[in-house]
Order: sequence, then C-alpha cells, then structure tokens
Amino acid sequence: MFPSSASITIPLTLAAFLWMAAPLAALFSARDTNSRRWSVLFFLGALCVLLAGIDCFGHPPVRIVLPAPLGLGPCRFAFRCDPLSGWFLGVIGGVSAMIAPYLRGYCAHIRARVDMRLFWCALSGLAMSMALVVLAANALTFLVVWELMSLTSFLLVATDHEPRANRRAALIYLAATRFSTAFLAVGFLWTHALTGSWEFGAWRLAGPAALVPGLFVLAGLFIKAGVFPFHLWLPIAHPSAPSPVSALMSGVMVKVAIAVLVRLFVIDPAFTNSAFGILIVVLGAISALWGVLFALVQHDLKRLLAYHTVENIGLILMGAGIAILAGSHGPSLVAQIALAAALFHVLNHALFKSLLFLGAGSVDVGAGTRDLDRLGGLAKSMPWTFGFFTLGAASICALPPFNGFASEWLLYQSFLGSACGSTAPIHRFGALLLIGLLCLVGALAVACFTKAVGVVFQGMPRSVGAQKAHEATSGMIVSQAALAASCVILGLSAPAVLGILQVITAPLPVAGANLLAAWNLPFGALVTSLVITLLAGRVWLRHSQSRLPEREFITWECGFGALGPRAQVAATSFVQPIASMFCVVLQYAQSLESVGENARLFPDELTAHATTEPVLETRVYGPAARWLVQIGDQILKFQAGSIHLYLLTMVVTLLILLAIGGSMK
Amino acid sequence: MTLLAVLIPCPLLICILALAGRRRGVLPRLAAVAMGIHALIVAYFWLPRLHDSAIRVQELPVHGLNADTTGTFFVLVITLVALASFTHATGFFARESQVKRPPADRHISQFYFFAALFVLAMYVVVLADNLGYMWIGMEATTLLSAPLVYFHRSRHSLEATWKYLIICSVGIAFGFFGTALIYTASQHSGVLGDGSLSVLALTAHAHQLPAGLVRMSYVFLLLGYGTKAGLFPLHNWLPDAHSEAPAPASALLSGSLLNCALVAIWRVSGLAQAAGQGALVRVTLLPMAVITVVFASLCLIKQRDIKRLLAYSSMENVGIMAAAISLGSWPGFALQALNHSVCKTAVFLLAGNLLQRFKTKDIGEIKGLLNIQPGHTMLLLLGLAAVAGTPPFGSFLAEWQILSSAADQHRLWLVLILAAALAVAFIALALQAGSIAFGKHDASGKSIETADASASLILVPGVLMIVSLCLGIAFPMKALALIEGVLR
Amino acid sequence: MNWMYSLPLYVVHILIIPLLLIGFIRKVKARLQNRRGPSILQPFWDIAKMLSKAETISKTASGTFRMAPMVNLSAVFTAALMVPWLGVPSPIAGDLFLVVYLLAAGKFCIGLAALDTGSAFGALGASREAAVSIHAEPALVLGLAALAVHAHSSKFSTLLAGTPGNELTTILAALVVVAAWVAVIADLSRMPVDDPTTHLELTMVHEALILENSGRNLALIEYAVALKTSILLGLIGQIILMGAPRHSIGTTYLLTLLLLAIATVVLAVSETVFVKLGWKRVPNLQSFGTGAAILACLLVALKG
Amino acid sequence: MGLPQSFEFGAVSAALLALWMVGITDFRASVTLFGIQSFVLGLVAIAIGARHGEPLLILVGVAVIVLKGLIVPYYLIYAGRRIGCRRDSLMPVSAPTQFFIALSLLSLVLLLRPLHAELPTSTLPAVGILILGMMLMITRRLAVSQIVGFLVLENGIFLYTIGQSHSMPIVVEIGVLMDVLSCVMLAGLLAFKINKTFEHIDVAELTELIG
Repeated sequence: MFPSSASITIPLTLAAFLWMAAPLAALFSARDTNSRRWSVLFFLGALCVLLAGIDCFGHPPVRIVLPAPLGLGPCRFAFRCDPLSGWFLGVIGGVSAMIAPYLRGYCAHIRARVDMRLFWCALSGLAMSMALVVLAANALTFLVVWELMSLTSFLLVATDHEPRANRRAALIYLAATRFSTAFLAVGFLWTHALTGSWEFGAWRLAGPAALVPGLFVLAGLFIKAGVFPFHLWLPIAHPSAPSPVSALMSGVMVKVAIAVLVRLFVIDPAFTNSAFGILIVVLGAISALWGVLFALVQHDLKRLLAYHTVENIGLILMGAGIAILAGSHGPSLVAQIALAAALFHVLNHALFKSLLFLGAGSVDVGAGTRDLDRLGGLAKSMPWTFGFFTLGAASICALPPFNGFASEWLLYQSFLGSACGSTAPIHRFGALLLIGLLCLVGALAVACFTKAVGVVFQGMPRSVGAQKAHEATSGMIVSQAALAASCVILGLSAPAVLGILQVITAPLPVAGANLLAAWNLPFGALVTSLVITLLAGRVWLRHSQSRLPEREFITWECGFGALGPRAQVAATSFVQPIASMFCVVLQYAQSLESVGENARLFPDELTAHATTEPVLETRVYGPAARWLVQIGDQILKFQAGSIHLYLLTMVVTLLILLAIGGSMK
Repeated sequence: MTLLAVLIPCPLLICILALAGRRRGVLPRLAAVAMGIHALIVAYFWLPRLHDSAIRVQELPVHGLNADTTGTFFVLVITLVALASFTHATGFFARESQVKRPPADRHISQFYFFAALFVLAMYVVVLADNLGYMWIGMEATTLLSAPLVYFHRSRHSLEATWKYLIICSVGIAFGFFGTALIYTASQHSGVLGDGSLSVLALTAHAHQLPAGLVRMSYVFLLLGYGTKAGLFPLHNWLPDAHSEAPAPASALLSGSLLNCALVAIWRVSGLAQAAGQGALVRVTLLPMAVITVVFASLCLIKQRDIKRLLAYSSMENVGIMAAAISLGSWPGFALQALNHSVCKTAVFLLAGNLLQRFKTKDIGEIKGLLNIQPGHTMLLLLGLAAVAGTPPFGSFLAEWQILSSAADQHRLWLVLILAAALAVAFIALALQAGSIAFGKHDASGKSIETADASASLILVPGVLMIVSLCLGIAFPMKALALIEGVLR
Repeated sequence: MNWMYSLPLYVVHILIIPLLLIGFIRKVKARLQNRRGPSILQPFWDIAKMLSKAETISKTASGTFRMAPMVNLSAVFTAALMVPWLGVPSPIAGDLFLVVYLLAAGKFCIGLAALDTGSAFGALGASREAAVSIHAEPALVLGLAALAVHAHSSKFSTLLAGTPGNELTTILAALVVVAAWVAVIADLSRMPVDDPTTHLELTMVHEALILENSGRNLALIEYAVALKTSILLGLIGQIILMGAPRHSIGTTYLLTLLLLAIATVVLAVSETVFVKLGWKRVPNLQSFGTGAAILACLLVALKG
Repeated sequence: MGLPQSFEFGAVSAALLALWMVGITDFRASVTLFGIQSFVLGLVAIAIGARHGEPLLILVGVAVIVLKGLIVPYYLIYAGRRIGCRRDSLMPVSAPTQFFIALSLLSLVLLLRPLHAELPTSTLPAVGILILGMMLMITRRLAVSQIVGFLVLENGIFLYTIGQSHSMPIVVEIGVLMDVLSCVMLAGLLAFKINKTFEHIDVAELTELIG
C-alpha cells in the first residue's frame, strides 16, 4: 500500500522501548517503588510519541508492518501513519508528557496501599496501547491493541483495589469495555464477510449494506467513548482511578474511540450512510445535555468531571456527525469545519480535562477528600491549584479567549453553515436547534463550574481536612502549569491549529474557500482590549488601594454574629433552582423533614434532602445485571446431583435426537 | 509403523516404574524425565509431518490406525499437555505430601500407572481410523481416567468417579450402537463387501451408504461421543469429575481428553457430511454446541468453586469447538483445541497450587491474592483472560477463526449469540478472578506457607502462558497455511 | 468607517451613556410614581462617591473577590467595543457567539466572587442568576442565530444589516426583538424577574449577588451592569432598525439614541406596572422569549 | 436375507427377560435373569455363527456365555452378598407401574419402525432392550443394580451386532467385551468403596456434588 519509511519508525520504536522495557525493569524493584526514573522514562516515551505524531505530517501516509513471525494468523501487525493518527499521537504524547511530572508526587500517597510495580507497568502499557490503537491499520491488529488498552486501563482503575467501591468500579468498567470489544468484533466480522478483507483501508461499504456492520462498530466505539446511553461506566470508573490515570483515561483514552470513529466513518469512510451522521449527531446532543445535567448535581469532584467528559464527547460527536451529514450532500466547507471543530475539541478537552483531573487529584491529596460538601476555602491554602483549576474551568466553559471557546465557536459555525447550506427545512431547523442546545449546555456548564470552583476553593472550609489542606508538591504544580499554559496558548493561536487541521481534513472534498478563511474572529483585538483594560484597572486599583486601604470585616450575617461554615450554601442548594427545572431528567426530588413535638410550627431541627437518580443505571442496567445474576444462580440447579436424573436426561436427549433424525429426509 | 511405535515405550516405561517404584519422590521425577524424553521423541518424529504437505487424509491406514494431519496434530497436543501435567506433578505431589492427610505412595504410583496408560489410550482415539478402535480407545480412556478422578479417596471424589464412570460408559455404549449401525450401513452399501468400519473407506463410498442408517448411527455416535465431550444435556459428569480430580489429572482430562472426544465427533461428522447428511449435523450438533456455550457461560456467573468454574469454562470452549466442527471449520477447531489445551492446562495447574495453599476451593474464601503472591496472581489472571479468548492470546485467534467462518457463512445470529456468550463468560470469569485477586487478604485465613514451593509449580504454567501468547501474536504462518490446506 | 474614528466614539459613549441611561430610567420611574426623583446625573455622583470610598471586605474573601469586578468590567467593556449598539459600526467586528460568551465570562467571575465571601446571600444570588441565564442565553442566541442564518454569517455587522422591505426580515426582527427583550430583562435582572430596588435579601437576585461588595468594588460592578444594559438595549434597537429602510450613519446613530430612550421608558413603565414575579414563575415568563426565538428559527428554516 | 429363527427367538426372549427384570426388585433374581439373558444371547450367537459358518462369531458367543453368563453374575451376586443388599427400593414408582412404563416404551420403539423404514428388523428389539436397560439404571437405587442395568443395555447392543448379516471384526467384538468386563469390575470395586465410605450403596443419596 505505502512504502515503509524509517523516519517515523524510529521514534515509535524508541517509545515502545521506553514504555515497555522500563516498567518491566520496575517489575524487579520493590513493591512500593516510586523512584523518579519511572516518571522520567514515561516522560521520554511520551515525547517520542509526540515526535512521531509531528513526523506523521511530514510525509505521505506510511504503512508499517511488523516483521515475521509476528502476526495474527490471517493478517500481520500493520500500522498506518497519516495526519489523522499523527494528530491523535500528538494528543496522546503531549498529554502523557505533561502528566508525567505529576505522577511521582501523587503516587507518594498511594504507594503504601498499592502495588506500584503493577501501576507503572499498566500505565506505560496504557499509553503505548493508546498510541498503537490510533495507528492500527487492520481489524485484528486493532482488536489486539484495543483489548490491551482495555486491560491495562482496567488494572489502573483497580490500582487501589482494597475499597470495595473501587473493585466494583473496575469490574463494571471491564464489563463495559468487553461488550464494546464484542460489538466491534461482530461489526468487523460482518464487514469481513461482506468485503473479504481485514484492512481498514480496503473497507468500502455504502448504503443499506453498511448499516448492520456500521451500527455494531458504532455501538462498540460509543461504549468506549462513554456516549449516552452507554456512558454508565464512565462516571463510575473515573473517580475510582488514581487522578493522573483519570486524567489520561478521560482526557485521552475516550478520544481514541473518536479517532477510530473519524477514520471509519468520516475521512474516506469505510461505512458510508447519512443515517450514521444523524445517529451520531442525535446521540451526541443527548450525551452533551445529559452529561452536563448530571455533572451539575454531583457531589464527588471527580465524578462531576467524569460527567463533563460525557458532555464534551457529545460535543465532539456533534461535530463528527455534522461532518458526515454535510459531506453526504457533496463537497462542502461545512464538513471540513465540523470535523476540524471535533478534532480541535478533542485536543482541547484532552488538555483542560486532564488539567481539571490533576487539580482534583491535588485537592484529594491536599484536603484528603473529594466530597464537595466537605471542601471549601482552598483558594487560600492551595493558591496554585486554585488558579490552574479555575483556568481549566474557564476553558471547559468555553469562555473566551481560552481554547475551549475556539473549538466550540467552530462548532457553532458548522451548525450555522449546515443550517445555511442545507435546503431541507428539517435539517435547517435541526441545525438551529443544535445551536440553542449548545448554548444551553454552555450555560449549564458555566453554572456547574461556578459551583465546583466556588464550593471547593471559595468560602470557608467545611471540614477539618479542608482547613488543614496543603498545596501540592512542585512536580504536581508543574504538570498543571504546563497544561494550563497550553490551554491559553491554544486559545490564542487557534489559526495555527487550524492550519494543521487543514492538512488532516484535506481528504474531505471542499468547494472553494479553505478552513483558515472560516476563522474570522477578531481575537487579536479582543485580547488587546482585555489586556489593556485589565492592566489599566490593575494599576488604578493599586494606586487607589494605596490611597484608601480596604477594611476587613465579617461577612454580612443579618446581625446574628459571625457565621460558621455550615451557614454557607452547599453544592446541593446551589444547583437546586436549575436541578428542579430539569427534575424529570434527573429524577430530582426534595424532601424536608422536621423533628420535634409540634414539628410543624416549632421544629427542633429541620433536614432537607435532595436526591437525584441516574435513570439508566437504576432502571435499565441495574435490573439487567441483577436478572443475569439471577439466571446464573438458577441455572446451577441443572447440576442437581442425582445420577438418575442425569441418565434420564440422556434418554430424553436420545429420543429427541432420534425424532429429529427421523423427521429428516 | 515407526511413527506408531515411538509413541509406546516411554509411557510403558512409566507404567513399569509405577509398578516397581515405591519410594516417595523418586517416581514423579523419573516419570517427568521419561515424559520429557517421550515429548522429545514425539516432537522429532511427528512434528515434521505437520510441515510435510504430502500427508493428507487419504494416506493409507496402518492396522486401522491412521496418522493423518488430524491425528498428527492431536498427538502433538496430547503430548504437550501430558508433558506439562507430568512435570507439574513433581512439585504437586511434593507439596501434596506435606498436607495433613498425605496420599499413600501406593496411590501415587497408581496415579502414574493409570495416567500413562490413559495417555496411550488417548493416542489410540485420535489416531484410530477404524471406528471400532476409536470406540475401544474412548471407553478405555474412561476406565483409565476414573482412578485418576478417585485419587483423593474422599467422599466427593468417590461420588464424582461413580457418576463419571456410569454416565460415560452408558454414553459410550450408545456410541457403540451407532458404530454397529454404521457397520450395517457399510454392509448395505454393497461396495464395501462384508462391511467396514474404516472412516476413510466409509467416507470414500459415503454416497452409497443408506441415508436412514447413516442418520440413525450419527445420532447415536453424537450422543455417545457428545457425552464424553460434555455437550449440553449430556455434560453432568464433567464438572464433578474435573473438579474432584487432582490438578494434574484435571489438566489431562480438560486439556486432552475433551479434545479426543471432539476429534471423534469431527471424524463422524465429516463422515455424515460426506454422506450428504450435513443438514442433520447442522440441526443436531450446532444447536447443542450453541446451547453448551450459552449454558456454560451462564454457569460461570455464580459458581463459587474454583475448579468447577474452570470445568464449566472448559465446557464453554468445548461448545465453541463443536460449533467449529458443525461449521466444518477445521482451522478453527484445531487452533481452538490447541489453545484451549495450553491455557486451560496452565489454569488448572495454577488452581491446583491455590487449592494446596488455601485448602479451599471456595472462591469466597480466597481474597487479596494480588497482595501476597503478585506473580502467581498475574499468571492466573492472564491465564483466565486467555481461557476467555482475550487478545493477544492464541485462543482469541482461534475463536476469531470460528466466528469469522460463521460470519462468512452469513450466520449473523450465530455470530451474535456466540459473541454475547463469550462476553458474558469473560465478564463472569473476570468477576471471579477479581474477587480472588483483589481486596484485602486476611492473614487469619487458613493459608499454609509451603516451604519448598518447587519451581515446576509456577514454571510450567508460566511457560504454557508464553506458548499461548506466542500462538497468538507469532503463530507460525506455515502451520496455519497447512491446517487450512487440509480443508481444500 | 474604520476603527480609528469609531474607537474614540465608542469609548466616549461607553463612559457617558450607561450611567445616563440608569439615571434616565430612575427619573422616568419616579415621575410615573408621582415623585420628583433624583437628577438624571445622580448615578455619576453615586459612582464618584463609591470610588472615593475604601471598600469593606469580608475576612473570608480571597483574591477572587478583589479581582472579579475588574475582570467582569473589562469583559463587558470589550463586549461593548464589539457590538454595534450605537448604530455605528463597532471598532471591533464582533461575533454573536463571542459576545455572548464574553458576557458569560463576566458572569462567571462575579458568581465566583459572590461565593468567595461564604455569604449565603451571595451564593443564593449566584445560583439564581445562573438559573436565569440558563433560559436567557439560549433564547438570545437562538434569536440572533435565526438572523445569522438569514444573513449567512454570525458577524453582527452582516447579521444586523438585514434587507429592508423584505417582510420576512420584518417578521423575523419582530420575533427576535420579543425573544431578546425577555432575555435581556431577565439577564439584567430587572422587573418582573428581579426588583433592583428591593431591600429584602431573600427576594434578591442580582442585589444578593453583590451584597458583599462596597466602595470601589461596588462601583465597578454597578458601572458594568449599566454598560451591559445599554449594550443590550442598543442591540435590540439595532434589530428593530433592521426592518426600517437604510439611512446614513448619522441618522441611524440618532435613531439608535432615540430607540435607547424609548427602551428605557418602556423599561421604566414595565417596572412600574408589573409586580415582581414569584421565583417559580420566572421560567414561564422566559419560555415566552424562548418560544419566540424558536418561532424565528422555524421561520428561517422554512422561508430563509 | 431374512434373519434366522434363532435370532428372533433370542431377541424375543431377551426382551421378555429384560421386561421381567424391570418388573422385579429382588437383586439376586435380577442378576440371575441377566445371566440367563446373556446365556441365551451367547447361544444365539453360536447358532448364527454355525449357520453362517463364522467361527469367530462362535468364539464370541462362547466368550459371552462364559464371561457375561457366568463370571459376571457370580461376581455381582458375590458383591451383593458382601455388601448385603437383597431387595432394591425403586426410585420414583412401584414395580407394576414401571412394568407398564416399560411396555409403553417398547411400543414407542416400535413406532420408530415407520420412522426409519430402511432400518433392519434387528434394530428394534435391540433398541428396546437398550431402553429397558436405561430404565433399569434410572429406576434402581442400588449401585450394583445400576451395573446390572448397564449390562442389560450392553446385551441389547450385542443382540444387534449378532443380528447383522456379518458380525463385527473380531478384534472389535473382543475389545468391547473386555471393556465391558473391566468396566463392570471397576464399578463393582467402586460399589465396595461406596459401601465402605457411606455405609450404604444407595446412589440416589450421592448428591453432594451440586451446582
């Protein structure tokens, strides 16, 4: 297909060596090894992958086939390096590299409980397999590395396996990912039956023929990407994993599924059918709304972030789906914009979500809890973490001028474009509604992160842990600083990024203008104005403060005397107005119980409860799982222990078989 | 002739040693060495035949035995499993002698005596061209493995042995009836003279055989050998026998005996298909296979006994192989048989180690193994993953072969059911493995620290896992090509 | 007309118009309530007074509380340079989404600042404001997006150009004005969504949000709110002008000022005649705006 | 070629004996009946062998008479005495009922006839005895009586093999005989073990391995 080139294989093999050999060395060290060299090696491996990703843009697509005897029966280990995989290699390598400094500081507080050797192995294995998944060129290679990715990430989720909840989470995650593999397998097998090839490149199914295999593949990818209604594992697994792992999984791993989706459905697609486009857009929209709504009502900081991953995956899918739909009407710039938006958001989300997870990890380490109702006032004790977390929050809320806004603006443009471009009223209206929905999601995200940042870092500490909180170690801060910086830089240098994305989205047919022309935001002017006003304001503030120093006093308390932390608004009460608007989706219910004789008029104490119920988990998946377990319980009764029964079964079987044999002619 | 001759001496030698040897410790080592030599010899004489593309099914049988590709392949598999289990047995019995009520030396030598003969009987089954010999060999395997199951002399092992003996003998008796029927069919065909039981001869003149007789005989043969293979409604003996036997014996039973039964089914199904009864095979064997897979997978979910767990997973794999047979996919069947033998042997041996260490089969009582024996646990996890057909292990490749042959025949429903069942099985195994490996290990648990955890206990499974891995990611293309070549 | 001219123009107006507007509203209200009311220039004196005072800051507050008003103001200021709310092309060619998100950024900072003091009222205000903007922002964006699709661009300059005489444009403009008006009312937390003159904390929305602010700090916020008011009202004015036939820039400018005055009067009247809605009923009001916006979208989808 | 009188005589008597065995519960008696059955079948084999001039078949017949007709019954009766079991308690239903069930099963077998028109006549009594044997195994609780049931089943098959126009290869026949014999011996040993371990040989009580 393509000539094998050396230039890319070098960094890849180097990364493979660093990521595989080093942790294997770790295997032979102490159980609680946490030496700096492991994170350094991880960092170097990540850099190599980053280089490889950059290199992918350098030359026409390259095909690498591993030498014999390595192979998978019918086909060989084959990898394809093209701009698309380059982009994702960049994401994987970049984020891993930026997470690396964080590892040692964080692991210091889990090393006592967990087997660090396993941790290092699994971590490097995860990074490596992610890199290979985006490179895989045929179905079998893909499945092998895909499953490797699942198993290593499972081990990472199960790193701290002594709490029961973590075990449960890990196993739920494993179950989900296994079903995703099963779906993919069925899809691939069916495609092979139709096309007779295992090569992704050779798959060309269109129209009704593409429907069945395409749907199976999509289902598999959706499970991995945590798309509604398959997202259940995501908010369960992420909180249980160590924070850097959550960052890697939520920031990067779920995107790997997106990479495959783009490769198989968008850029010279294997499965062509506009129905896929509609399905992807619709599910994306639902996931976005569903994710942000449930994020709003979470108490666990990391679970909140996990639900936001569902939301952002939804946004990315909307882009991809629009790209498919717009492309299906013939060449159009909209398709390119939409795909660019999706890919750009992939990168952005990888950055700020990792940043936020690292921040959550620092909070966890510093204050000893992730429960929003036990945190508060960390801004004073953890200023750095606070700053970076807030910046991450601003980016994920797509506030200009940070990177989140750039990609969401492109998304808006693609909706606008498809609303203008299409002639079918239903499409136009749908696209317009998507704009509204995106805006709604944005507003909800802002509300959610006002709550998150405010409750965690502002106000008074709500627990002893939060009072005693301490700032994270320097390494951890460096990681967050790097991620935060890249968030800002990417936001400001969006045109440059679009230049790169132009190369990736080139395969999509375009009429006329190019991608860069679509970017017509006065970003420079915006930033200048912001900077000037802020600087001016700062100077003026300094000056006037020196003139009239501020006075400190207690918060206004209606004259009852100084308020305690419990007088503050808690996370639950903050979101109450919004949650009660969406009570149907959230199954949001409030209850007020008053205790004491004559409780109605003069209650001794009042307790307010607000409960939400993740409908899918409690009404669909839970019952299904219980049902399966019950079957598993009942079915063992077949082995009743009585030999007479067994013999009788044999006779009955004999008669049945005889009947069948006799009935045949 | 020499081919067949080389199979005999070493096992025979082991029998003699077992009859003569009385001193503890020596016999296992000697037997292991003998088995090693045996494996070398077999490899030397038989391995080349896999690459020798000249041999095909129509090679002339020697005294009713036929060393065709099928036979060759499975002789090698059996030898591999036997080698593994005999090597592991040295460490196993060494440890066994430390428990509270150690087995008498008499029992150990009995074990080796019967085990060696058992291996020989299995050779007969896979090499038999004459259905009568195949039947005799099959019954012999039952009779010879029953004492292995009874090794522990406990109430449970006794019960298991009785059920195993009776059910399998009855099944096999049906099988003999089927054999007799096919013999009659051969007489009625008019071209085979006084009649013949040679699979080759029968297959050659399959079309002259009277359809009705062929159908009825296939039904009885399927019932008979299906019982031995543990297909769904006939499987009841399997979990009992496999779980009560000592680890090396379980490995032999699960790793090679099931293959033998499946080879028998493969041959008779091939015969039926040649006689134009492919439809019958599809409506009898295929449903049984699918139900077996589904049933076994569901049985894994709530199973609390680790060895029964493995037994049921063997059943599941048997179902998959039976499906491969009914789909006529030889590469799928062969690969699956090989891979299942390799990794299931490894897992059974590991389970044996656990059993010896924790004195319990109850999964609920073993916790946090990862914290006390990381290496051992990882091996167990990998082994279970391999058993469940996870990439990159060979079993994945094999199951993939089978599924893809099903897909290529456009049986979407079959692919779906199998894929779903495999997923359920994987998850069930993962749950069980998770509850063993993870969690907090309570030191109060009745785990004994065995002084000489002899190397073979961990080495053999380790090597087997490596083999399984290599079968997955570095499978010799030539062999695969040949295996597929058999089909065309 | 390039930014060399428009920038100073806008800056000047930004400095004058907002406070004037507020003063005007107060004056009109007073008159409607048969009071003489303070002078129109009163807001200027208020701001000046506040600026000359040192603020009192809660012990709990951190840097956020001190910086937030500044950031908010700069965001609103920048937005003011991007929206052609004077009828004159804005110095920075603004984009609909950019502006909305910029304003949201300001809101985000103020919300954080409110939570920073650990005051229950501040948090209450923040959460209510967030809840309000959940409705307001989509309605505004949908309405403007309908125009954007009509004009094939999300830039204010093109989006507000419209095509005079085209009745579709007129109807669209009408619908969007309704949507925008309701959204703006809610967003600026004026009657009947919120009563800016209330003194009972529990009923406050915006006032509760800034309850802790004082002096300099408060001045910045008040000014920012005023500026935001004038921007949004000016924007609505532009939408109304879409239907009208084109004029020279000068006339448009004058028309805009006129419209601003009218808008303030309407605002004042509505604040006098309406009572504050119960909190639970605010969504019902806002759903009118959203409905109008969706109608506009439907119209564009069918006819555009 | 039509089947010889001797075969039909053997088939009918064997079937009747099997029916009779189903009807009774006394262990000794059933073993004796089995002995007679084997004896008859052996004689039939010899007769057919003589008729077709197949010395091998004669040899097989003799072997059957000696092994199945004499040694095995003696061994079983000895085992029964050692273990001390006289009367077998039936599993689900009383003897007469079983008798009728057996009859109905036989008629079911006869129904197979139209099912497989091309099957030789000798199939039917064979299958009948086979199923009666199964029935014995299913309904008897004593380990030793299960062995008897198994032997009856084997006899059914043997009846079929000698019914064929040409008997199976001698190696197969003898091998089968040996297998059956060793199976019975092994089962007998196990029966002793069961008696020793559980103080009874009621296999219906062996229900500890479940799930």
